[in-house]
Amino acid sequence: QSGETKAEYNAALLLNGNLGDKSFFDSANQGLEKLKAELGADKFDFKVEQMGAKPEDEPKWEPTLLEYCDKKEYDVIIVGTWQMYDALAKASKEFPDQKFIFFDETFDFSSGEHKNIYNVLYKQNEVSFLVGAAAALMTTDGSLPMIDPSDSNIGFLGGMENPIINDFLVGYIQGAKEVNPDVKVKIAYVGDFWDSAKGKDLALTQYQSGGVDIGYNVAGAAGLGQIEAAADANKYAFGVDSDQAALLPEMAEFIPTSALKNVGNSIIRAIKLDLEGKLEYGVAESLGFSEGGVEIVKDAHYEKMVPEAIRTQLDELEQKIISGEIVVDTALGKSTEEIQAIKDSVQ
Amino acid sequence: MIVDAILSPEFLNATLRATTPILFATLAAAVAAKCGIINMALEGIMLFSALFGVLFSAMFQSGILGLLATMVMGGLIGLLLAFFVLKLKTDEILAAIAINLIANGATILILLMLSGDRGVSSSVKSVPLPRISIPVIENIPYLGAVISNQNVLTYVSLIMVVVVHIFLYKMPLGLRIRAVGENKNAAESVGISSKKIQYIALVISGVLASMGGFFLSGGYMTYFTTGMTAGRGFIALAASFMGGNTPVGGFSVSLLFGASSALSNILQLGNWPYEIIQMLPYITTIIGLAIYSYVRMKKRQKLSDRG
Amino acid sequence: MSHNVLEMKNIMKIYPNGIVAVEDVTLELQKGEIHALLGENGAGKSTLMKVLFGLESPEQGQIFLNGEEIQLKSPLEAIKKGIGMVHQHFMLVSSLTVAENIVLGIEPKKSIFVDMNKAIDISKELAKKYNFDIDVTQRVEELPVGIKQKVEILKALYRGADILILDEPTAVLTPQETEELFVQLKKLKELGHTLIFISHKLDEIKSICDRATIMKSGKSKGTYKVSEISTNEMSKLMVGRDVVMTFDKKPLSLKETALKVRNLIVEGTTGVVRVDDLSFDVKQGEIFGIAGVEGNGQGHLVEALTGLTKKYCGDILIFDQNISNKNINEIRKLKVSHIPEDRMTLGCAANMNIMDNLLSNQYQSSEYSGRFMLKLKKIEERVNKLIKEYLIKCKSYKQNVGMLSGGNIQKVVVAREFSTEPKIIIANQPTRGIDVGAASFIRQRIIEFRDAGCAIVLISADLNEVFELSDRLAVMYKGKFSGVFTDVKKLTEEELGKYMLGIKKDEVLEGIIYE
Amino acid sequence: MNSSNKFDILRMVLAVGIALLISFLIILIASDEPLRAILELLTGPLKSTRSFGNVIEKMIPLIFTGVGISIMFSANQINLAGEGSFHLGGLVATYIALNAAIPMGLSPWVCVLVAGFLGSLVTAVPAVMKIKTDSDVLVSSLMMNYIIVFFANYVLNYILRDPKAGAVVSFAIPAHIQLNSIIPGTRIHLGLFIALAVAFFGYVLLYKTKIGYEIRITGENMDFAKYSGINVLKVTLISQLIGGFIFGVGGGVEILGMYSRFSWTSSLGYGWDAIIITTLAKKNPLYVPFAAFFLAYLRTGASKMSIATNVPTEIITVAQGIIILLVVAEQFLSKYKHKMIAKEARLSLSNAKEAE
Ligand SMILES: Nc1ncnc2c1ncn2[C@@H]1O[C@H](COP(=O)(O)OP(=O)(O)OP(=O)(O)O)[C@@H](O)[C@H]1O
Ligand SMILES: Nc1ncnc2c1ncn2[C@@H]1O[C@H](COP(=O)(O)OP(=O)(O)OP(=O)(O)O)[C@@H](O)[C@H]1O
Ligand SMILES: [Mg+2]
Ligand SMILES: [Mg+2]
Repeated sequence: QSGETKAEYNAALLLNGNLGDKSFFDSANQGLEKLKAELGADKFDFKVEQMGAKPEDEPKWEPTLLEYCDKKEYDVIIVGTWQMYDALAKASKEFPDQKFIFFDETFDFSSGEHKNIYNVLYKQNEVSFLVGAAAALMTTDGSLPMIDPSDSNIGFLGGMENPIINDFLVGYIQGAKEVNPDVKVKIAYVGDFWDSAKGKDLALTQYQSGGVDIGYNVAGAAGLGQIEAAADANKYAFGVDSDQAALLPEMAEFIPTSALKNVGNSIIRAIKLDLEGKLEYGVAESLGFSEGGVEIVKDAHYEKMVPEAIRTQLDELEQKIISGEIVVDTALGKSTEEIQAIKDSVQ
Repeated sequence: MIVDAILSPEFLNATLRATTPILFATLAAAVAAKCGIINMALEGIMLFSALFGVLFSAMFQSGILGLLATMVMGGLIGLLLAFFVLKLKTDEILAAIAINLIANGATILILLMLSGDRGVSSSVKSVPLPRISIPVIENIPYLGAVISNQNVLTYVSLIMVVVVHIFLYKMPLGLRIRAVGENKNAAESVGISSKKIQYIALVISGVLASMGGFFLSGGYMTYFTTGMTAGRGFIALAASFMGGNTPVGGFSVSLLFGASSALSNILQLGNWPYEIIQMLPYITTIIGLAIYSYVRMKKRQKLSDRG
Repeated sequence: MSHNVLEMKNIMKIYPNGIVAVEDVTLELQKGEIHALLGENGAGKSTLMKVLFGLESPEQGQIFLNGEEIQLKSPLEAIKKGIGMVHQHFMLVSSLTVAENIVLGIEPKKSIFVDMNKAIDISKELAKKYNFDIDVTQRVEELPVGIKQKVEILKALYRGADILILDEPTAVLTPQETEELFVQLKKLKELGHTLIFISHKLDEIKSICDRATIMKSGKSKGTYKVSEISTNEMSKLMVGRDVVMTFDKKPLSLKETALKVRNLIVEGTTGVVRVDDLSFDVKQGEIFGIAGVEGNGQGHLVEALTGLTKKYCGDILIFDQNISNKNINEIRKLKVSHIPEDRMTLGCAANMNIMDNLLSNQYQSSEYSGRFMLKLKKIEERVNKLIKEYLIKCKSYKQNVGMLSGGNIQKVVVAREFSTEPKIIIANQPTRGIDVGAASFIRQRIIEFRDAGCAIVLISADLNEVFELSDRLAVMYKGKFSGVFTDVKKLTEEELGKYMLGIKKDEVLEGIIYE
Repeated sequence: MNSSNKFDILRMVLAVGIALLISFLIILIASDEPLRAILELLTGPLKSTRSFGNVIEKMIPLIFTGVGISIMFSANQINLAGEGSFHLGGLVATYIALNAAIPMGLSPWVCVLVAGFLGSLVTAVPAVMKIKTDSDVLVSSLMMNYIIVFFANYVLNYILRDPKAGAVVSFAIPAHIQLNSIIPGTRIHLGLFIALAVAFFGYVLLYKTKIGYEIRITGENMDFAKYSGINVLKVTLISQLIGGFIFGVGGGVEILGMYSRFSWTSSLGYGWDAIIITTLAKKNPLYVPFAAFFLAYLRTGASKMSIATNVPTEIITVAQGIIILLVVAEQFLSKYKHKMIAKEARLSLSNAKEAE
C-alpha cells in the first residue's frame, strides 16, 4: 500500500509488537483485512505499523504514534495494550481532533478529557475460566486418545508474568478448580513473547516430566512452541487469541479449541459504527461472553475433539458466567503475593 | 518430584535436544579457534541459517536439500568473514559484530518481504527434518527414551563430534589447521600457506554453525522466529573456549549447558522464581570459565617454571 | 676435486626499511662438505640463508643448483629443490608430537587420513638412520631444547634436504648436546648431505667444518679451508673494524659506586641458567662495556638490572638499595634509564605519536603533571625541545612513531631515556640497525652523559662501539665474564675476538669489583 | 593534518557512502516509491522539531555507551559487559528513585551516580576474572550480560513491579526525579548535557590526564607500558571500572529521561551500538557525539521512512553492519592510501629541492 491515503475512511493500526504471533495482533490485523474486503478498498483502507515489542523498541512507540497523528491522514488510529497508554494519553491531548480506538486495557476517562478515545476491553479471565474447566475435565477423561486419566495435571505457559497474562491464569485456575478441586496446574513462563524454542522446551518439560497432558498457551509467538511441543509429545494444547487449530492445520489434532479475544471483531464493529457516525467516544466498553468480546471456538473441529459430555458441561458454565451466577476472579489489581497464593493453591 | 524429573529419561532427552544447536556452534567455534581465529560471527551465521533453512526447505520441498543449501550458505558467510579478516585485515571481533548486525537486520528484512510479518515465518510452508526412532535402541528401557525419537540433526550433531575430532586429529588438513593456529611461522616454514588453511577452516566453521541454525527452525521448531538464536552462538563460543577448543571437550561443555538449560525448564515445574532459574546456565558457564582458566593458568605457569 | 652443488652469485638483499643486509655476496658449496658461515651479529648471514630458502627475494643475484639456475619464490620451492633449513629460532608446533612435526605438510596418508603409524615409523626410521635418539611420539613442548634442535633437523631431512642450512643450531645447546649434534652432523656428511653451518663459535667450526665463508657487514671476506686458517685469523677477519671513529672523551673521573651486582644468577624461561654467578660494580662517571656475541646472557642480565624479570638470585644494589623487591617504576625512580634492545616491542608504541612516546618515563614528575592532569603546555615545550636537541626528523610531534625511520625511532627512545637526568643508563644495543650518522650521534650523547657523571652499562655486539666508548670492558661468554679489561685502549681486536668467541678465558677477573 | 589522517577520514566517508548506496539499492528493489523513501530517510528527521528531537534523544544513550566503550577499548580491553552495566544502571536508578528519600534537587543526580557505581561493578567482574584467573574477557563479559538481564527481571518482578500496571513495569518514577524535557515539543532532556559533558570528560581523561595516558599506552603496547613502569593490571582494571561507570550512568539517565517506569525485560543492545560508535569515532570520546548523532539521525530517518512508505527500518541495521565492516577493514582502499602517501612524499621532495 502507499503512503498516500486514497480510501474514504482510513485507519492506522499501530502495533507495539509484530504480526505473525498467530494470536492477538494478528487478530486485529485480520479484522481490518476482513473489513477492507467487505467494504472495498475505495471505501476503507488501513496501514499497519509493526513497531516491535522489545525494550529497545519502546522509545519509538510514542514518536511513531505522534507522527501518525501529525499526518492527519487517518480517520482513526488503533492502538492497544497497557504499554501504549501513556503515549495515547499524550497524543489524545495534543491532537483532540484525532480519533483513537484503544483495546485491551482500561482507559481512565475520569479527567473529562480524552473525548476522542473509544476504549474496548475483553474479559480474558472469563474465557480462560472455560478453558480451565475444559482442561480439567479432559485430563481425567480416559476416553480421549492422548490422555492419562490417572492424574489431573494441566499446564499453563505464559510469556511473562504480567497482569493480563495472570488474568488469563487466574481464570484458568478458577475454572479448573470449579470442576475438579484436586487439579494441579504446572505453570511456566518463557520470559518473553518471541522465543518459541524456549516455549517449546518448557512445554515439553511439562508434558514429559510434569505429567501434564493438556496445556494452555498465552505467550504470543513463543506460545506456538507449546503447540509444537504438544504435537511432539502427543498431548493437547489450547490455543489463544486466534483460532490456532485453523491457522495451524497440520497440528490441529492437538488443539481442542482456542480461547478468543475478538479484537478483530470488536474493531470491525467499532469502525462500522463510526462509519455510521454512531460510535461513542470517551467511553469504555468491556466485552465478555455476552457481548461477543471473548469466546471459545465451537466449530466442527471442536465437536470432534471434545467429548459431548464435556461440551455440555462447558455450555452450562458459560451460561452461569453470563447470568452472573459465577463471578470470575481477576488478576488485575492483585499483588504478586496474592497471585502467588492462587498459584500455590494448585501445586 | 523435581528429583524424579531429573532422573527421568525425558530429562536427558531434553538435554540432548537443548544441546544440539549449541553443539554444532561449539564445533564451529572449535574449528575456527584451532586455526587461530575467534569466530564470534557464529550467532549471525546461525540466525541467517535458521531463516534460510526455512526458505530453502520450502523452496525445494525437502528438508535434506534445504539443509544442504543452508550449509552452502553458511560456508559462504564463513568465507565472507575470512575475506574480511584475512584479505582486508579487518579486526576479527569487529568483523563478526558487523556480520551479526547484518544478520539481525537482513533476516527481518527478508522475512518481511516474503511473508509480511516481522515475527514468524509460519506462513512459509517449509519441510522440517523429521524425528526418528532407532529400531533396536528404542526398546531398551531407559536408554531408548533418552536416545531414540530425537531429531535427525541431533544424531548428526553427535556424529559430528566424532567427525570433527577425526578431521582435526586424524586428517592432514586438520593437522595443518592445528599447526597454523598454533604457530603460523612454523607451518609456513614447511611450505604450508597459512592463509589458505584459515580460509578453509572458517568455511568449515560456517558450515557447522549453519547446521545449528537449521536445527532451530527446521528440526526443533518448524518455522523461523526473529532473533531465535537467542545468544546460542555466544554461548557456544564460551563452551568451546572452556572445552579447550577441542570437539570432545566442547561437547562435554555444551552438554553441561544443555543440561542446565533443561534443568532450568524442570525447575519451573517447581514454581520457583523463573528469573533466577534462567540465570543458571550462564552462571554455570561463568564459574566454569573461571575455574577452567585458573587451572589452565596454573598449568602454564608450572610448565614455564619447569620447562 | 668435488664439484659445486650450489652457487649463490652476487646476491644483494635490501630490506624495505632500507638496510642493505647482504651486498654482493657469492657463496659456493661443494658436495658433501660442511661449510661454515661466520660473521658478527648483523653481518647478514641469516638474510643470505633466507634468500636461499626462498623466504626473502633478493634484489640481485643468481642461484645455481648443480649448475642450473633456479628461482626460489617460496620455502615450498626450496624444499622441492632439496634445500632444507633449520632456523635460528625454532619453527616447531609445540602441542604436536615429534612425528607430526616431522611430517607436517607432506603427511603419509591412508585413504583420507593421516597414517599416523606410518608417520611414526618413518620418523623412527629417520631418527635411526641418522642416529638420533628421539621418542617420536612425545609432544614437542615436553622436549628439552637439544632434542628440539634435532627434530628441526629431522624435519628438514624428511623433506629430502640434500643441502641443509643450520642457522646457529648450537646457540641454545649445552656442550654435551653440541657434541652429540656434531656426531650426527658428521654422519649426515658421510651420507652425502651438504651442510651450511652458521655459528659464532670458532672451536665448533674448527672441529667439524671443511671450509668457511666469512661475512662482514653484508659482504663476503672470502672462503677459506678451515684446516688452513687459524682461529685467530678467522676472528680477525670477522671482527676487524672498518672505520675507526674517535670521540672526544674527558679523562676518567670516577665517583660513587652506582651499581653493585653480586653473585647474580638468572634463569631463562626454559630453566637454563643464562647469567651464571656474575659480580661487578659500576661507578658514576664511567662506561662499563659488555661485549659478546648475542645470546650469551646479556639480555637476561639487562632484564634483571631493570626489573623486567624477578626470577634471579643474588643481589643487585643501586646506590646501596637492594632492588629485588622493587618494581620497574621504583627502579626507574632511582634514576635508572634503559634503552631496550628491541625498540619496537619494548621501546615504543608505534601507533602513538612522538609526544606520547617521549612522555612515558616523565609524565609522573610534578613538572609535567599535577595530581590527575598532564601539564600539556610544558610537555609540548619539552617534546619540541627534545625533537630539536636529538635531531629527530619528523613533521611534528603529532606524527605516529611507527611512521618514522628506524634511526629516528631509536632517537626518540634515546631522547626519552636520556632526558630524565639519569644517574644510571643501561644501554642495550643502542645503535643497532641504524645508519652511521644516527649511531655516532647517539654514541656522542652517551659520552656526554659519562662526562657529566652518569654510570653507564653499555651492552653491544658491535665492536666499534664497545671499543670506542668503554672505559672498562667485560666480555660475556655463556653467562659469565670471560675477561675484563680496565685499559681498553691496549686491547687488540684479535684479543677481544678470542674472548668473545670463547677461545680465551680468564679464571681470575681483576678490576671487576671496586673494593 | 597529515595524509594518513586525511586518508582515514576519506575512507570513512567512502565506507558510509557505499553502505548507504547498498541500502538505496535495496530500497530500490523493495519499494514501489523508492525516491520518496530515500528522501524521507535523508530529510525526514529535519521535517519537524519533534523529528529532530527524536534524533537528539536517541543520541543521548549512544553517547554514553560510545564513550564508555572507547575508554575500555583504548586500554585494549574487549569488555562487552557495558551492555549489562547500562541495564543495571537503569534498574538501580529506578530502585533509588522509588525507594530512597533524597532531597528534591539532588535526586536524579544521586540515582544516576549510584547507577554508575553499580555499572562499574558489572564490567569489573570480567576484568577481575581476567586478572585473577586469566579468563577471556570477551567470553565472560558476554555471559555477564545475560546474568544481569535475568537479575534485573527478578528485581523488577519481585521488588519494583507495579501490580496495577498492565505490563511488567516498575512503579512510576516520581516526576521530580525524572530528567525534564528542556525543549518544548520534544523529549530532549537534561541528559543531553550530561552526555556531552561525559564525552568531554572522556576526552580529557584519555588525552589530558595521567591515567588516560596510562590507559592509552597500555592499550597500544602493553610491554612498552610495563617497561615504562606502569602497573598495567591496575590500569586495565581502572579503564573497565570507568567504562562501566559511564555505561551505568547512561542507563540511569536513559531511564530517568525517556521512560517513566523501568520496563527493560530483555537486553537493549546498546553494547553493540557502542561498538559501532567507537569504530566511527576512532576511540576518541570527542568524536563520539558526532558518531552518535550520525547513527541516531540514520535511525530516525529510517523510522520516518517506514512510516511514510512501506520500507522497513531494518535496511539501516544492515547498512550499519556494512559501515563497520568497511571502516575497520584496514586494507580497504589501501592501494589508494599508498598512492596518496607516495604522491605526498614526491611533492615534499620537490618542495625541498626548490627550497634549496
Ligand atoms: N626483516 C628485517 N627487516 C629489516 N631489517 C632486517 C630484517 N632482518 C634483518 N634485518 C637487518 O639486516 C641486517 C642483517 O641481519 P641478519 O639477521 O642477516 O644478520 P645475522 O648475520 O644473521 O646476525 P645474527 O648473528 O645476529 O643472527 C641487520 O642489520 C638486521 O638488523
Ligand atoms: N610504515 C611506514 N609508513 C609510512 N612511512 C614510513 C613507514 N616506515 C617508514 N616510513 C618513512 O619512510 C622513510 C624511510 O624510512 P626507513 O626506515 O627506510 O629509513 P632509513 O633510511 O632506514 O633511515 P634510518 O637509518 O634512520 O633507519 C622515512 O622518512 C619514514 O618516515
Ligand atoms: Mg642470524
Ligand atoms: Mg632504517
